[in-house]
This record gives sequence, structure tokens and C-alpha cells, in this order.
Amino acid sequence: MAASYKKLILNGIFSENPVFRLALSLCPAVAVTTSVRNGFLMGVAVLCVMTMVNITVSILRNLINPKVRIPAYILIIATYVSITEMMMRAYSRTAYKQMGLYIQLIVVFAIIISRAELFASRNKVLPSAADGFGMGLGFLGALVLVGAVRELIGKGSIAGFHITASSPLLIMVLPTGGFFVIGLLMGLFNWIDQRYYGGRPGGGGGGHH
Amino acid sequence: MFKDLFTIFIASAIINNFVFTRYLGLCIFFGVSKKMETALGMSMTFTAVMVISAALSWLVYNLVMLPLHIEFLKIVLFIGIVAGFVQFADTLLKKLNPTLYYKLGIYLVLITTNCIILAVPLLNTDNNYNFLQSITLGLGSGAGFSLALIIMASIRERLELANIPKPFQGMPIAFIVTGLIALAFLGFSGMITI
Amino acid sequence: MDTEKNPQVEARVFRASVGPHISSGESVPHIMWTVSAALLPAAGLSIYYFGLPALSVLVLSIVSAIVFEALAQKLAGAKITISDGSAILTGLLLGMNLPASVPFYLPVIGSAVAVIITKQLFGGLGYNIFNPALIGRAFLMASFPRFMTTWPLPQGSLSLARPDAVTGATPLGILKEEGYRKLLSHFASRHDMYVQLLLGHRGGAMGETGIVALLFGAAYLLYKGYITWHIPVTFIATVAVLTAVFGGDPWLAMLSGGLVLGAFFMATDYVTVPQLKRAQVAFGLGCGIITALIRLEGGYPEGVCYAILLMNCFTPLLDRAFKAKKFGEASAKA
Amino acid sequence: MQEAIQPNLISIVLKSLAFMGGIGAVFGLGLAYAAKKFAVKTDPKVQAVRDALPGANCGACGFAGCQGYAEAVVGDANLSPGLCAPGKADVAALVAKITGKLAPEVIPMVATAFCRGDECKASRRFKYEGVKDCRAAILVAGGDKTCVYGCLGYGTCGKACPFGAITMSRENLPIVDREKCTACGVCVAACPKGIIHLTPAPRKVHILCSSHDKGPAVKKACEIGCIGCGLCAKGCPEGAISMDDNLAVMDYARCTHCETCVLLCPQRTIKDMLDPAKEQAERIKLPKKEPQAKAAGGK
Amino acid sequence: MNSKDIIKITLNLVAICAVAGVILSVVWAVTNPVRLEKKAEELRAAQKALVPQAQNITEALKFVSAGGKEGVIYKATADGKTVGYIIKAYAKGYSSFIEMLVAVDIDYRIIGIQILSEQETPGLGAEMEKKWFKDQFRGKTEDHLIVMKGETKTDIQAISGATISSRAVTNGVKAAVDALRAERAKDRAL
Amino acid sequence: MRITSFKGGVHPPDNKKATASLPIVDAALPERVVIPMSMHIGAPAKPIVGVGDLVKKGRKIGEAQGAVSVPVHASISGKVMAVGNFPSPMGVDAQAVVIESDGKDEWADDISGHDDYLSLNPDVLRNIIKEAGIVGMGGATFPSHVKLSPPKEKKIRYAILNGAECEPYLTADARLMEENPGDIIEGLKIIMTILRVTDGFVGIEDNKKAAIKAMSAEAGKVACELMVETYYERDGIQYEVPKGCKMGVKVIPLPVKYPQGSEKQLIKAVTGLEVPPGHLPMDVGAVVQNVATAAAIYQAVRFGRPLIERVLTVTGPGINEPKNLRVRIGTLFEDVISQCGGINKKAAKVVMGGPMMGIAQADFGVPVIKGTSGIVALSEKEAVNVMDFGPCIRCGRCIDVCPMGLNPSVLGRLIEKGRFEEAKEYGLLDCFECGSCSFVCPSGRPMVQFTKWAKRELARKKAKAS
Ligand SMILES: Cc1cc2nc3c(=O)[nH]c(=O)nc-3n(C[C@H](O)[C@H](O)[C@H](O)COP(=O)(O)O)c2cc1C
Ligand SMILES: Cc1cc2nc3c(=O)[nH]c(=O)nc-3n(C[C@H](O)[C@H](O)[C@H](O)COP(=O)(O)O)c2cc1C
Ligand SMILES: Cc1cc2nc3c(=O)[nH]c(=O)nc-3n(C[C@H](O)[C@H](O)[C@H](O)COP(=O)(O)O)c2cc1C
Ligand SMILES: Cc1cc2nc3c(=O)[nH]c(=O)nc-3n(C[C@H](O)[C@H](O)[C@H](O)CO)c2cc1C
Ligand code: SF4
Ligand code: SF4
Ligand code: SF4
Ligand code: SF4
Ligand code: FES
Repeated sequence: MAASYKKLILNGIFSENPVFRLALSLCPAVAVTTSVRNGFLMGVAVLCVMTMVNITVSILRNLINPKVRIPAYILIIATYVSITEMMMRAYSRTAYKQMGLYIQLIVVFAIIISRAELFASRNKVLPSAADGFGMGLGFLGALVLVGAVRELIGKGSIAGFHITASSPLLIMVLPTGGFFVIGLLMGLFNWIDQRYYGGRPGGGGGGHH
Repeated sequence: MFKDLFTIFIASAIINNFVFTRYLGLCIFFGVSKKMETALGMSMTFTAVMVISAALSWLVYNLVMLPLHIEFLKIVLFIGIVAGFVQFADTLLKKLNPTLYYKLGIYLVLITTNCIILAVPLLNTDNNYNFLQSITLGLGSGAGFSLALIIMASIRERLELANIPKPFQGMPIAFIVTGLIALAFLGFSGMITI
Repeated sequence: MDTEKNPQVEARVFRASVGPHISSGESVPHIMWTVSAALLPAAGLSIYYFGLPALSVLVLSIVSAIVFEALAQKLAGAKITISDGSAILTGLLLGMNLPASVPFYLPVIGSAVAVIITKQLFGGLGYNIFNPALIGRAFLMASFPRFMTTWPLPQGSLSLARPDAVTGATPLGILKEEGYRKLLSHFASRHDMYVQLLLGHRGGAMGETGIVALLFGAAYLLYKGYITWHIPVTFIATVAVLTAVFGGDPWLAMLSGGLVLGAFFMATDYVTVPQLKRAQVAFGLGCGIITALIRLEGGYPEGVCYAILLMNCFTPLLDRAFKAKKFGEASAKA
Repeated sequence: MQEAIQPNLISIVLKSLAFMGGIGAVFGLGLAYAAKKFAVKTDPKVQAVRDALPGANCGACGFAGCQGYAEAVVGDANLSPGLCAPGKADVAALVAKITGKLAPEVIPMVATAFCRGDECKASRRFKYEGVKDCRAAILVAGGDKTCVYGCLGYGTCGKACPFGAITMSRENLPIVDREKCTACGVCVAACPKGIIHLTPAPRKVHILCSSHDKGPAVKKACEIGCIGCGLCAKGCPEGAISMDDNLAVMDYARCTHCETCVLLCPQRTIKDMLDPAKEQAERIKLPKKEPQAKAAGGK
Repeated sequence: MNSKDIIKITLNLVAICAVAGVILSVVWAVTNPVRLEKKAEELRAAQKALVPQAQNITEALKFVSAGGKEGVIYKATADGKTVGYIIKAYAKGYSSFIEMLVAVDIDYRIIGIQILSEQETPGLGAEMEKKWFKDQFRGKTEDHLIVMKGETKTDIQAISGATISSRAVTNGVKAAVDALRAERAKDRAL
Repeated sequence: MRITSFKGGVHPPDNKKATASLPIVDAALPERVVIPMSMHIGAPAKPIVGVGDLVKKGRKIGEAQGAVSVPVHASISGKVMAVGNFPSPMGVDAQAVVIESDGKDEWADDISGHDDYLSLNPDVLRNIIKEAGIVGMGGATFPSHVKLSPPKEKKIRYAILNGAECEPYLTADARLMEENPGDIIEGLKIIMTILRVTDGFVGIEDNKKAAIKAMSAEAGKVACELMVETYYERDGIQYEVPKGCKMGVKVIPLPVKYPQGSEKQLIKAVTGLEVPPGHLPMDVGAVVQNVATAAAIYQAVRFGRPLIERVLTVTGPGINEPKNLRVRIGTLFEDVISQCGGINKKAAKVVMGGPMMGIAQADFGVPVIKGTSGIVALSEKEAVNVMDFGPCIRCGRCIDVCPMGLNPSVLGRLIEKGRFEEAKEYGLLDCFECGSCSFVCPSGRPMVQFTKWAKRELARKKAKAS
């Protein structure tokens, strides 16, 4: 049993990584990952929302009429996001200023609704929580990774610790750089996958909506 | 007045294009830009939903929520309007025009998970836009998203004839292309500030 | 069959293919080398003006373009095709798009972005969507704006200008920041200004300055048929007309910035522009409009680079929109 | 603005409640009404079949992609549920279950290339120049191999295989990865020389030549081609091999992997692909009605 | 489906909505005062940092700043005397509106400036938040609110590569001072 | 009068010097001939002789199968040695009859002609042409009687002879026009009689001055009268041309440009009319025949001789003694080449036909067929190597030169990725494989191979579907 929870969580982190594999919830992955810190904060917010949504949906799964399933799930997500937003706005104002908009946009992240629909609505509470947690962790990891690369190349620092004196490639902290970094990382992962695990070409997700 | 609306339109459609300069709506952008046909279908559907939801959101927000001082429910409301409307349209279309539904139905569902659909009403309220301005922003954003989709679809169709290294086929190269387009769109930076 | 009769004939193994069995003898390397050669006068002039730093920037960008091309192809397991000359041309054009004063690592990074990301990731020659050299430049612009907007003064002795003329800014920069009058005050007369601009004695990227030399090379390419008038002429004319319409000086608009270099050498890159002549006219028009828009309204003094890149985005669309006219189609309708 | 007013908790909660309740009522009524008024029947079976199919869209079933087959197999009561070759028996059983049809007996097949005339063993009669694709290469004098039946070696089959099961050897012969091959038959259709055949997967003794040329002509063109001597046919204790216009042909239903023919063939055309480790396990008998199944699988 | 189903579905959704509404309103009721408090605190801290000697800072009036946004003039008093003004103003920058506080003494000499929010390019325009840039304004009078591209002590030195942003801030400061001057001309009590 | 030619086209070096001034010589009687049953477009003929049969020259040995087909005749007298599959210059083995010469070269007994050939009924003429096995000798080998039987509703106004010979190296048609203008013009008159038209044209590229002169002189003599009732339509008006009306033949010098000899391009140059995509020349009222075809028609009608020999040019740097030869159909290439001094070291690629559209030959054990206009041995240097063709650099040269106004660049890129259906939307089927695009392509892309390949795949798919 424990092993399968582990599998669920690892699934979210690697084989179905929301950003690199499923290509979902890309906006924040590009826009807010200018540093490890931002990526981390955004990731944590998503992690919390996802886990809570999955738990809630799983609990309510037999109470919600299938005809209004989607609106109900969206409502649940929106509620959690609103709560997160209001909390951040009150207690973490600097972070909020930097990514307030994207926090609000968590509502529409396809990854959340799709997990609610595909997993939580069909599974018990604990597995749902594990799935949400795993997916959220995968998302968090992806954002931190992208943030780290961009911060390193763009600002010459990692998590705020300066490594080089001047900022090397400014473009990396512009969102344009986010596209390059994610594209190149995806390519790299595909290459590793194809080279060492015989993965299928043209991976990197897409079309999983 | 007209000039103001024109500026909002041009800014949101081109200069501050949501996809290339604000980095919103990316999932759907990458998802449906593989073929020109789907890109066109999504463009039309999206623009229509965008305008309608901008109008509905403005009405409910300004006529109901503001007087009641319950603005904090706006996220719930905005996304609720989109989701409700989309599901409604979905049901309706399936019955009334199955061919159109077959063409556009898949996009309808995707729209609820597009950042832009939520960002636009949020921006409208942030900027205290009036009704016309709100609709114009919706229209401009829809047009801008359509433009982005169509450009991307045409490029990706050309890329299908290219010899892209295997690991980069599909999503990775799409990201790189978008990065390059965004780099080109930097040329517009500093042109209009909103 | 009785094939032993002519053993001399039978023993040979011949080549065979589908026709045509002869060709015009035109080849990709030949084209690329010729275009590179056409750029040499302008490159020479900029070396004359800006001295050894200019030479080193050019050499660095060319060499690194070649090295990165070979490296990328090696990594991808593809055939190494540096001898086709396209990487050299990309490197040369990238170098000519930079100020002579940039530190050594800029041309290297620019070449890497141009050749690896913009070209080889898309499958190499012929498949890229964006002009590699210009992406290299835009990338550097976004990464090192300070270096990329600091223009050294020409040092050559051809100068006819007064000693204090054009202090490190491009004419378009001065125009944008300080206005036409101020710009004019740097020269003896309006006429003098045009002559100076033609001769290239002014701040700017290396390839922007020697307009005469560029025109000379462009004329040769036009004569050889390697480029056609469609894009350059519409591009330049559109900029001139729009500038005039909005009250600017069309001659200044044509002679300043990277317009000549861009229009003749970069907006003509076969790979990244539409194929049909009618579509090329539309492309040139688009480039002209965007250039004028950025120069007049935008955040930068110069817009040629971004204009071409933005129109590159539209190339596949233009290719779709304008289709070749089939033989007999007109009479089919009639 | 909102900051200015600090209404008390009760009133806020009540207002929210009223507002949200209203919204819920409006949407709920609207959606429920629409769902009722505009209800359309969809056949859940189609979706179920679609989900069961592997989604390769290879067309082996003969329909426009997996969706096409899903619709057809649900709609047409007579259509066999076993047409999806990549899905093999599992999918066939699943589809049969969903559609309430009888699960067909599916004998696993695998693609086998009937030519061993590689670069070293078979000659070419001219220097072909052009597109490296077999179907393009036959445009030049029917292909450059001296043996007109032989594999051209330009790898069209490999490019066509949707499952990446075929790679070209260094000597330019196709190698089928028997694990990856799903017997979809795409390569069979792609090869202009008809080199590739679907053969029963458990059967591993193959006569790997396609040439109907007479012995001397074969010898001139290829070291390893079937010269039509008929030794194998005479020697096979099961009578599994027959001669067809100078070419030995295997009847897989009879072959018992005894390997007599392998030893008899003077040209070493016959090859035993049996994995020695699995040898014992493989020597189970196939039902003799197999040729029909082969025809179905091979389309 | 019959009308009973319709009712059932509706009630289902209404119930969820209602629960959501209640939860959200409670959370809002709890967090909103905290948010307002913190926001006011931030503003106070910024103002206090600009005019440390002020004992009392009160909102005096509002005016229209760049982009039609709302600017505010605060009056800073100590011992009942006006020691200066703090103006919240906006300026149109390179890619965003820059929100800033400008503190001036009663002779319109700049005491200091503070950038509240800005969305300029990181590494370029965003350098305006650096101390060296803001400190340049200290003690300047309107005459010296001019952006120079090179080294300068008397005027404002531009952030290299971001002349537009530098000029935006400088012009914004100037406009803020102008606004104050105009308002004071209208309203002697200010 | 010079009418504007078509748009596009290329100017390959014409390389005709070696043979342009060499008179046509009769090739030696071959010891054996291999006569394929399929030397034409359409259903192959069916052999009607068996091994051991004795045949005389002109004797029918293969019967036409169906409407679009022609019979095949013995080109020498002798004994049938074999009937079976033999290599053919078209690439794949084809059914053929092998005849070993008896050295006597006797005509069959039933050979008889018509002196009053212009007064014969058109249907009779058509039948003679069919029975003589005459097919287009310009390379397309389409049965001539079919071309000369347009459906009633298609009113033919122009009979055009194709003497363009725009392929480099080839001079067979030019020599024929110089040496036998009479046969050609008489053939044209027969064609005009069959089609009931009064306007005949001969289009000749401007670099063949001697041919133009000879043909013009002969055309000037055409003052004969129509022997049969004729009518035609022009601008919507029906004209009756009563018996006795004058025919006129004009020789039109054409701009020197490849592929000037292609039917549609020739019609455009001669009449100014463009045949719409997917249509036939008769849709604009024109019928085009090669000059050698016209001469063959004359021979058949006047003397009753079936098509058993043709003129071809054997040339190129790889041939020791280039020649214009009159060769019996079925003569093996090796026999022809050895009469031209054999092949030398320079030869790297041997092509049947011209270097633009010709078919490369792997060996010389293949026979001359009715469409063989030349054997050209190209040198290593001039024979382009497309083995390592590069990617399309989108230079657009091919678009500029494509005489059909297609976009070969896109076609090539689509086909390269196996997207044949899309290629069809880009006009794949309108490509007539002239090779102008490949000729100019700096990347050496084998566009003709691409289009042939795609057309074949599409046909295969269609055949499978139906
Ligand atoms: C699409 C969108 C874009 C926004 N962009 C900005 C921005 O660039 N800068 C900014 O300060 N606020 C921006 N906001 C507003 C913030 O989300 C938030 O409402 C604002 O920071 C007010 O926070 P406060 O009320 O806690 O002060 C944006 C809002 C939306 C919906
Ligand atoms: C990616 C990018 C971001 C930029 N951001 C800013 C900015 O934030 N502020 C600004 O004033 N100029 C910005 N610029 C504009 C250029 O640096 C412009 O050339 C500069 O403002 C001119 O200033 P200078 O005269 O100091 O070189 C940006 C340019 C690029 C390419
Ligand atoms: C590219 C191309 C070039 C051709 N060149 C000639 C030519 O030079 N001379 C010629 O007689 N036919 C040429 N043809 C064949 C003609 O299109 C046409 O089929 C022929 O003239 C009809 O006469 P026939 O049926 O008597 O051969 C060419 C065809 C093509 C496609
Ligand atoms: C007329 C002409 C113009 C060219 N211009 C450029 C250019 O602006 N930038 C560049 O990187 N390469 C240029 N090239 C080289 C080549 O086309 C380029 O490397 C391709 O884009 C790489 O696929 C040019 C080539 C030609 C023939
Ligand atoms: S090898 Fe052939 S049969 Fe097997 S999967 Fe590939 S294409 Fe299909
Ligand atoms: S088996 Fe057929 S398709 Fe495959 S390489 Fe051989 S000839 Fe080509
Ligand atoms: S596409 Fe066809 S018709 Fe056009 S030039 Fe090429 S071969 Fe000739
Ligand atoms: S001529 Fe060749 S390289 Fe040029 S566009 Fe045509 S196919 Fe491409
Ligand atoms: S995260 Fe923005 S559209 Fe998916």
C-alpha cells in the first residue's frame, strides 16, 4: 500500500510531470520562474491547492451530481484559490506583489481540474491526496528547477546567493528566457529518455487536455 | 473615447499580446496550435466566449457585487461565469448544430482552463474599465490570442516538414519557437504602456 | 541475352537516376560564398573605420559560428556541412550587426544562439523560421543592452565631419532622444549629413555604417540574380514614405540605421522569407511598416532587426496566402 | 473603495450566501434545464471501445484511425472485434466484451523480411542516385539490386513502421524487433518489393528469399538466395515446404522447428530464428487451421 | 430527466455554492483587516523612512496623476508645523506605470523618493529601486531634475541601458512637485 | 510573327553541335531484335506469333488490346526465337518477341499503300494509322489514332507539329526536318485531313535554322485543296469548309527555351492559348504531333509501311562517334552503340532520350523502342549527382522556372515527408516532369523523382481503394 502511494507521488514528479511531460499549467512556469524563490512560492501555492482540491473532491465525489460535476469542481478550486490569495495578500505581501495575478490564475490550471476529474472523483481520499500531492510536488519541482536555471544564468545566483559578480544573461530573467529554458530542458529530458530509456520520440506531452 | 478603445484593442491584440508579451494562455496555445484547422476553430470559439464572458462578468461585478461589497468573490464569479456559459453552450451546440459541435466542441471545454479567460475580467476590474472598454479588452485579447495561434500553427505546420532533432520534436521546439517569437515581440516593448 | 558480344560495354557499372541528368551548376555553397563576398567591401570599410576591434569581432563571430555549427551537427549525428558557407555568412552578418566595441564573449554567445538554437534545433539549413543572425542580435540586445547600445566612434581618417560630430550615439538615437534639429547641428548642412551617412562616418553597428559599400555589394547580388528587388525596394520605400507622411526626413530614414543592410542582406535570406514574389512584396511592406512604427513610436531608436524578425513569424502564413499561379488557370476561369 | 468599509461578519456572510446561492441556483437551473431540453444520445460503447484501443491510429484495422474503428465496430454487428492488430488478443477480447461479440481467436503475428541479400551478399547493377527510399528507388529501372525480387535496403519499411520496430542493419537489410512489432502490417504495405510478410510469431524457421529467378540467375545476383533446388522440400519430414516457381515456400502450420531444412539448404537461405534459451517452450504445436488466421491478420 | 431531477441538480449546486460563499466570506472577514492594516503599515513605514522627523502624516487631498491614476498628497507635520509633503504619484515608465512616493520640504526641495511598485525590466529599469539611483534625488530642486546619460553630480544620472525608465522617474518626481505646487496655489491651507 | 512564349523554363546548353550537321545514316541490319509488346501508353499488345514462326518485315506480331493500344510489327525478317519477359529501357522487364534475322530483310507480302491518300475517308486513315502501330514519337508514345479521334463536341482548329526538339544533344527531329521535309508536311496534310482543319503549324526552335528553312520551303508548297468536306468553329461561329478549300501550313520559329517542346507550352507559343490544368490540348482546339510521327504517318498511309524503324541521335561525350541513325525498332542499345564507335571511358551515365527527361540505363541489353529519340552518354562531370542532395533552401528558383506555374519546392518538401495527398493539393498532378526545377535547384533536389514517386503512391492508393 505504501509502495503505491510512493508510486502515485513519483508518478507526478517524473513520468507525468505536469510541466515537462503533460505540458500543463505553463503560464506560471514561464512567467514567475525568474528565481528559485518565486518558483518555490508558486509551487507551494499550487501544491496546497491541489492537495486540498483532490481531498475535497474525493470526499464529495458521491454527493455531486454528474451533470454539474465540472462547475462544482471549478467552484471548489476557485474557493481554495481565493482562500490562498486572500491569505497571501494579508500575510505575505511581497510575494503577493510579485505573483498575485498568477496566484489568482491557479483557478484555471488545467492540471488541477484534470486531476480532480480523472483521479480524485474516482478514488478514495488518501490516494487522491497522494495524487494531488505528487502532482503538486512535480509542479513545484519543475518550477524550482526552471527557476534555478534561470536565476543562475540570468542573475548569476542560486536562491539569492550570488555566484558571479555581474548578471550574465539578462534575457533569462525575462519571460522570453523562460521559454528557452523550458524548451531546452524538455529537449534534454527527452534526449535522456530516448537515449537511456528508449522513450517514444516527440514526447514532452501536449494534447493531454 | 474611440481612440481610447482603439488603443486598448491594439495594445491587447498586438503590442502587449497576451501570449508573446504577457505569457498567459500558454497551455491552450501549445495544445491547439499544431494544426491550422484547430487553431482557427479555437480562435473563433475563444474570441466569442471571451467577449461574452467579459460582458457578463462586467455586468454582474458592477451591478451586483460592487453594491454588495463582496468583491472578494470575484474569482469564483468570473470562473463560474465562464464555466457555466461554456457548459451551457456545449449542451446547446451538441443538440442544435452537431457539425459545429464536432468542430468546436473540444475547444469549448478547453477554454475553461485558459488563463486569459480569467485574466481579462480581472484586468477589467483592476483598471476600473467601463463596459465598452471591458468588451474591447475581451475582443482585443481574443484577437491577439487568435493571432498568436494562427502564427504558431502556420509555423508548426512548416516545422512538420523540417528535420528537427528527435528529442526536440513536439513540445520542446514549440517552446523555443515561442521564445523566439517573444524575442521578436520585444521590438514592440515600450510602445504602449497599459 | 547475348551480352558477351561487347564485353567492354557490359563490364561497366553506370550511374542511374531519374532525370534531369544535367544541372545548371548552381550550388548552395556558391550562393553563400558570393553573398559573403558581396559583404566584404562593407566589412572592410568598417574595419577601416573602427580598427582592429572590428576585425576581431567579425573573426570571432564567424569562427564561432562555424565551430558551433560543426558541434551541433556532430551532437545530432548529422553530416557536418560547414563548407556550405551558410554558417560563415550567418557569423559575418551577426558580426556586422554588432557595435565594434563589444567584449569578446558577445559575438560568441550570439553565434551560439544563432547557429544552435535558431538554426540547428530546427534541422539546420533551410528549416529555420527566424533569421539566425538577427535572433543572435536580438538575444544579445536583450541580454547585454548596455554593450549593445554603446556605439564607438569611427576612427578612420576618411572623415569629413567636424571632430566633435556624433558622439557615440547613432544618428537615429540622437533623432529619438534629442530631435532632428539637434542631429542636423552635428553636420555642416543637410547635404553634408546625407554624404556623411552614405560614407558611413557615424556611430552604429559595423554593418550599418558603410552604406556605399553595402549598396555596391547589393548591386552585385541583384545583377547576379541572387537577390531580387521585391523585398529590399518595398521595404525601403515603405519606410521612406511612412517617415515622410509622419513628417520625418525620408532620406535620413533611408540612410540611417540598419535599413540598407537589413533590406538587402537580411530580409532577403531565402530561408526565412516568403518564396513567392507577390508574398515578398507583402513581406517588404510589413517590414517597412513595423520599422517605421518602432522608429516613431517604440522604445528603441531602430526597428529593422525586430521588423524582420516579426515578419519572419508571418512567413509561413504569407506562404500559405500567396500560392503560385498555375499554367492555364487563368484560361480555365475564363 | 472596499478598504473604506468594514461591514460586520454576519452581514458579509449573509450577502455572500445570498449571492452564491443565487449564482448556484441560476447556473444549476440553467444547466439542468439545458441538459434536459437539449439532451442527445451518445453511445457510451463507442467511447469505451475507443478507450480500449491502443490509439496508434495505424490503420491496420482498415478504418480511419482508432475512432473510426470504434464507431464501426459498435455500429456494425458483423464486424469482427479482432481487427486491431497492434492490440493483439487482449484488446480484441476487451472490444468483444464491450460490443457483446465473440472474441476471435487471434494468433500473434510478427513481421519477417524475406530477403538475406545484404550489401556483401547481393550485387547491385548500377549506382543508384536519388532519394533514399525504396519506393522512390524503384522508379529508376525498377531498383538497383541485380536481383529484381530483392530488398533494396533503403529502409522504407522502417520509416513506415509506426512502432519503430524496424531498423536497418549496417548491411542495409531490415531487422524487425520482434518485441516491438505489433503485426500492424504497415511495413508489408510499404515495401515495394513485397519483401515483408506477417508470419506466426511462434514460428521461427523461415525461408528468407523472395526470388522466383532460376538458379543460375540467382547465383549471379546473390550468394544467399533460394536457387529452387528443392532439397528442403524433399527433406522436410512434415512436408511443410513446397516449391512455387523456383522458390521454396513454408507452410507454417506444419513446421515443427525440426531444422532439417535449415541444414539441407545449400544456399543457407533458410534461417532458424529460434532463441536457444526459449527453444523448448517454443516447440508447442500450432493449430493447423492457421492459414486462415494468417489471411485475416495480414489483411 | 424530469423536473424533479432539475431541482435536485440545482439544489446540489446551490449547496456547494453556499458552502463556498460562507467559507470565503469568513476567510475574507478575517484576512481583510490584516491586509488593510499591513498595507497602511507599509505606506506609513515608507513615509516615515522618507521624512523621519515627521510626527504625524495625514492625507491631505487627492489629484490625478499619470495615466489617470489617483495620486495622493500627504502632509507631514511635526510639533504642529508642516515639515514637508509626501506625494504618492505615478509615472509612465518603459513597460509599466511606476508607483512612487516623493517627499519634499516646504520649499519644494526633494527630501527623498521611494518606489512602491514597478514592472520594468529586471536588471534595467528595475535598477531604479537601487539606493544609488534614489539617493540622487535627495536635496535636488526642480531645476536639477534632468536626466544625463553620463556621469553627473548636479543632475540625475541615468541608469545605463534604461534611460527611458530613469527619465520616467525623474519626470514623475517633477510632475509630483508641480502638482503639489498647483494644489498649494489653490488651497492656501495646504 | 513571334508569339510570346510561356512563363518559366530554363536554358540548358544545347550541345547539339556534334550531330546537328551529320546526315541520318541507316544503321546496319541487326542480327536479332527484341520487340517489346508495350512501346506505347495503354494496354500492351498481345503476341500473335510463337517460337519458331517465320516472319517478314512489317508483319504484325502483336495485336492491339482495346481502344488505347496499337499493334506491334516485326522490324526485320527472320525467325521468332523467344516470346517472354525481357529487359526494356523503361526499367522493368516487359513481354517481348525476339526475332533472329534471316539477313534477307524482306517486306511482308500484304504491304500496300494509297496514292490518293488525301481523298480517303478520315476513318479509313485513322485505321491505317492504328494498324501501322503509330504512336507519338516525341517521347510520350501515346497512340496517334486516339489523338486524331477527338470526340465530336471538341472542335479542332489547329494541327500543330512539334519540331521543337528542345532537349539538349538531340538532333534526330532536326535532321529529319532538314532531310525529309516532304514526308513531314505530307504527314501533316493527312493529319489535317483527318481532323478537318485548314490551319497547320510547325513549331521549330529558333536555333535550328536549316530545319526552319527546309520546312518553310516545303510548307510554302502546300497549295493543295481539301479533298473532303470540312467544318470548324471559331469564336462561336461554325464555318463550313467545302471541298476544294485551301489548306495552309505555317512554320513558326519558337524561342529557344526548354521545355518549349512540351505540348501545352508549344500550344501557348503557337496559338497563345493556355490549356487549363487537368485539360487536354483538344479542349482548346489543338492537336499536337511530333514531326517524326507525321513522317511515319505519311509512310504508313502512302506506302503501307508500319512503324518499324525510327531516327535517333546517339551522342554525348561518352560516345566515340556520335551519329544520327535510322534504326530498326528492337535493335539492342549495344548494337546501336557499337555502330557509333562504342562507348568510351568518359561515359558515366547513359540515358535513353535527352538529358533532361531521358531514362537512365543500367545496361545496354535493352532494345530501341518507338519512343527512343536518342541515346546520350553523359560524362562524369556533367551528369549531376543527386545522391547527397541537400535541404531546400527556399530560394524560389524552381518556382520561377516551372513552366506549369507550380511550387516544386513545396511539392518536394511535402513528398519528402510522405505527404502525398497534400502535394496533390499543391498541383502535383499538373507536373509533367520536365525537370526544369531540378535543373536550377542549387541544392540539387530530385524533384522529378519526388513527383513521380508521389504520383505512383497516389495511384497505388487509389487502385487499392477501388
Ligand atoms: C492581468 C493582471 C495584471 C496585473 N498586473 C499588475 C502589475 O503589472 N502591477 C501591479 O502592481 N499589479 C498588477 N495587477 C493587480 C494585482 O493583481 C493586485 O490587484 C494589485 O497588486 C493590488 O494589490 P493590493 O490591493 O494588495 O495593493 C494585475 C492584475 C491583473 C488581473
Ligand atoms: C529586453 C529589453 C528590456 C528593456 N527594458 C528597459 C527598461 O526597463 N527601461 C528602459 O528605460 N529601457 C529598457 N529597454 C530599452 C533599451 O535598453 C533602450 O535602448 C534604452 O532605454 C536606451 O537607453 P540608453 O540610451 O541608456 O542606452 C529595454 C530593452 C530591451 C531589449
Ligand atoms: C518537358 C517536355 C518536353 C518535350 N519536348 C518535346 C520536343 O522537344 N519535341 C517533341 O516532339 N515532343 C516533345 N515533348 C512531347 C510533347 O509534349 C508531345 O507529347 C508531343 O509533341 C506530341 O507529339 P507525338 O504524340 O507525336 O509525340 C515534350 C514533352 C515534355 C513533357
Ligand atoms: C541572400 C541571402 C541572404 C542571407 N541573409 C542571412 C541573414 O540575414 N542571416 C543569416 O543568419 N543568414 C543569412 N543567409 C544565410 C543562410 O540563408 C542562413 O544561414 C539560413 O537562414 C540558415 O538556414 C543569407 C543567405 C542568402 C543567400
Ligand atoms: S514491423 Fe511492420 S508489422 Fe511490425 S509494427 Fe512495424 S510496421 Fe507493423
Ligand atoms: S524490405 Fe522492402 S521496404 Fe524494407 S528496405 Fe527492403 S525493399 Fe525497402
Ligand atoms: S514541378 Fe514539374 S512541371 Fe514544374 S518544373 Fe518541376 S518537373 Fe517541371
Ligand atoms: S530551387 Fe531547390 S532550393 Fe530553391 S526553392 Fe526550389 S527546391 Fe528549394
Ligand atoms: S497555465 Fe495559463 S493557460 Fe495553462
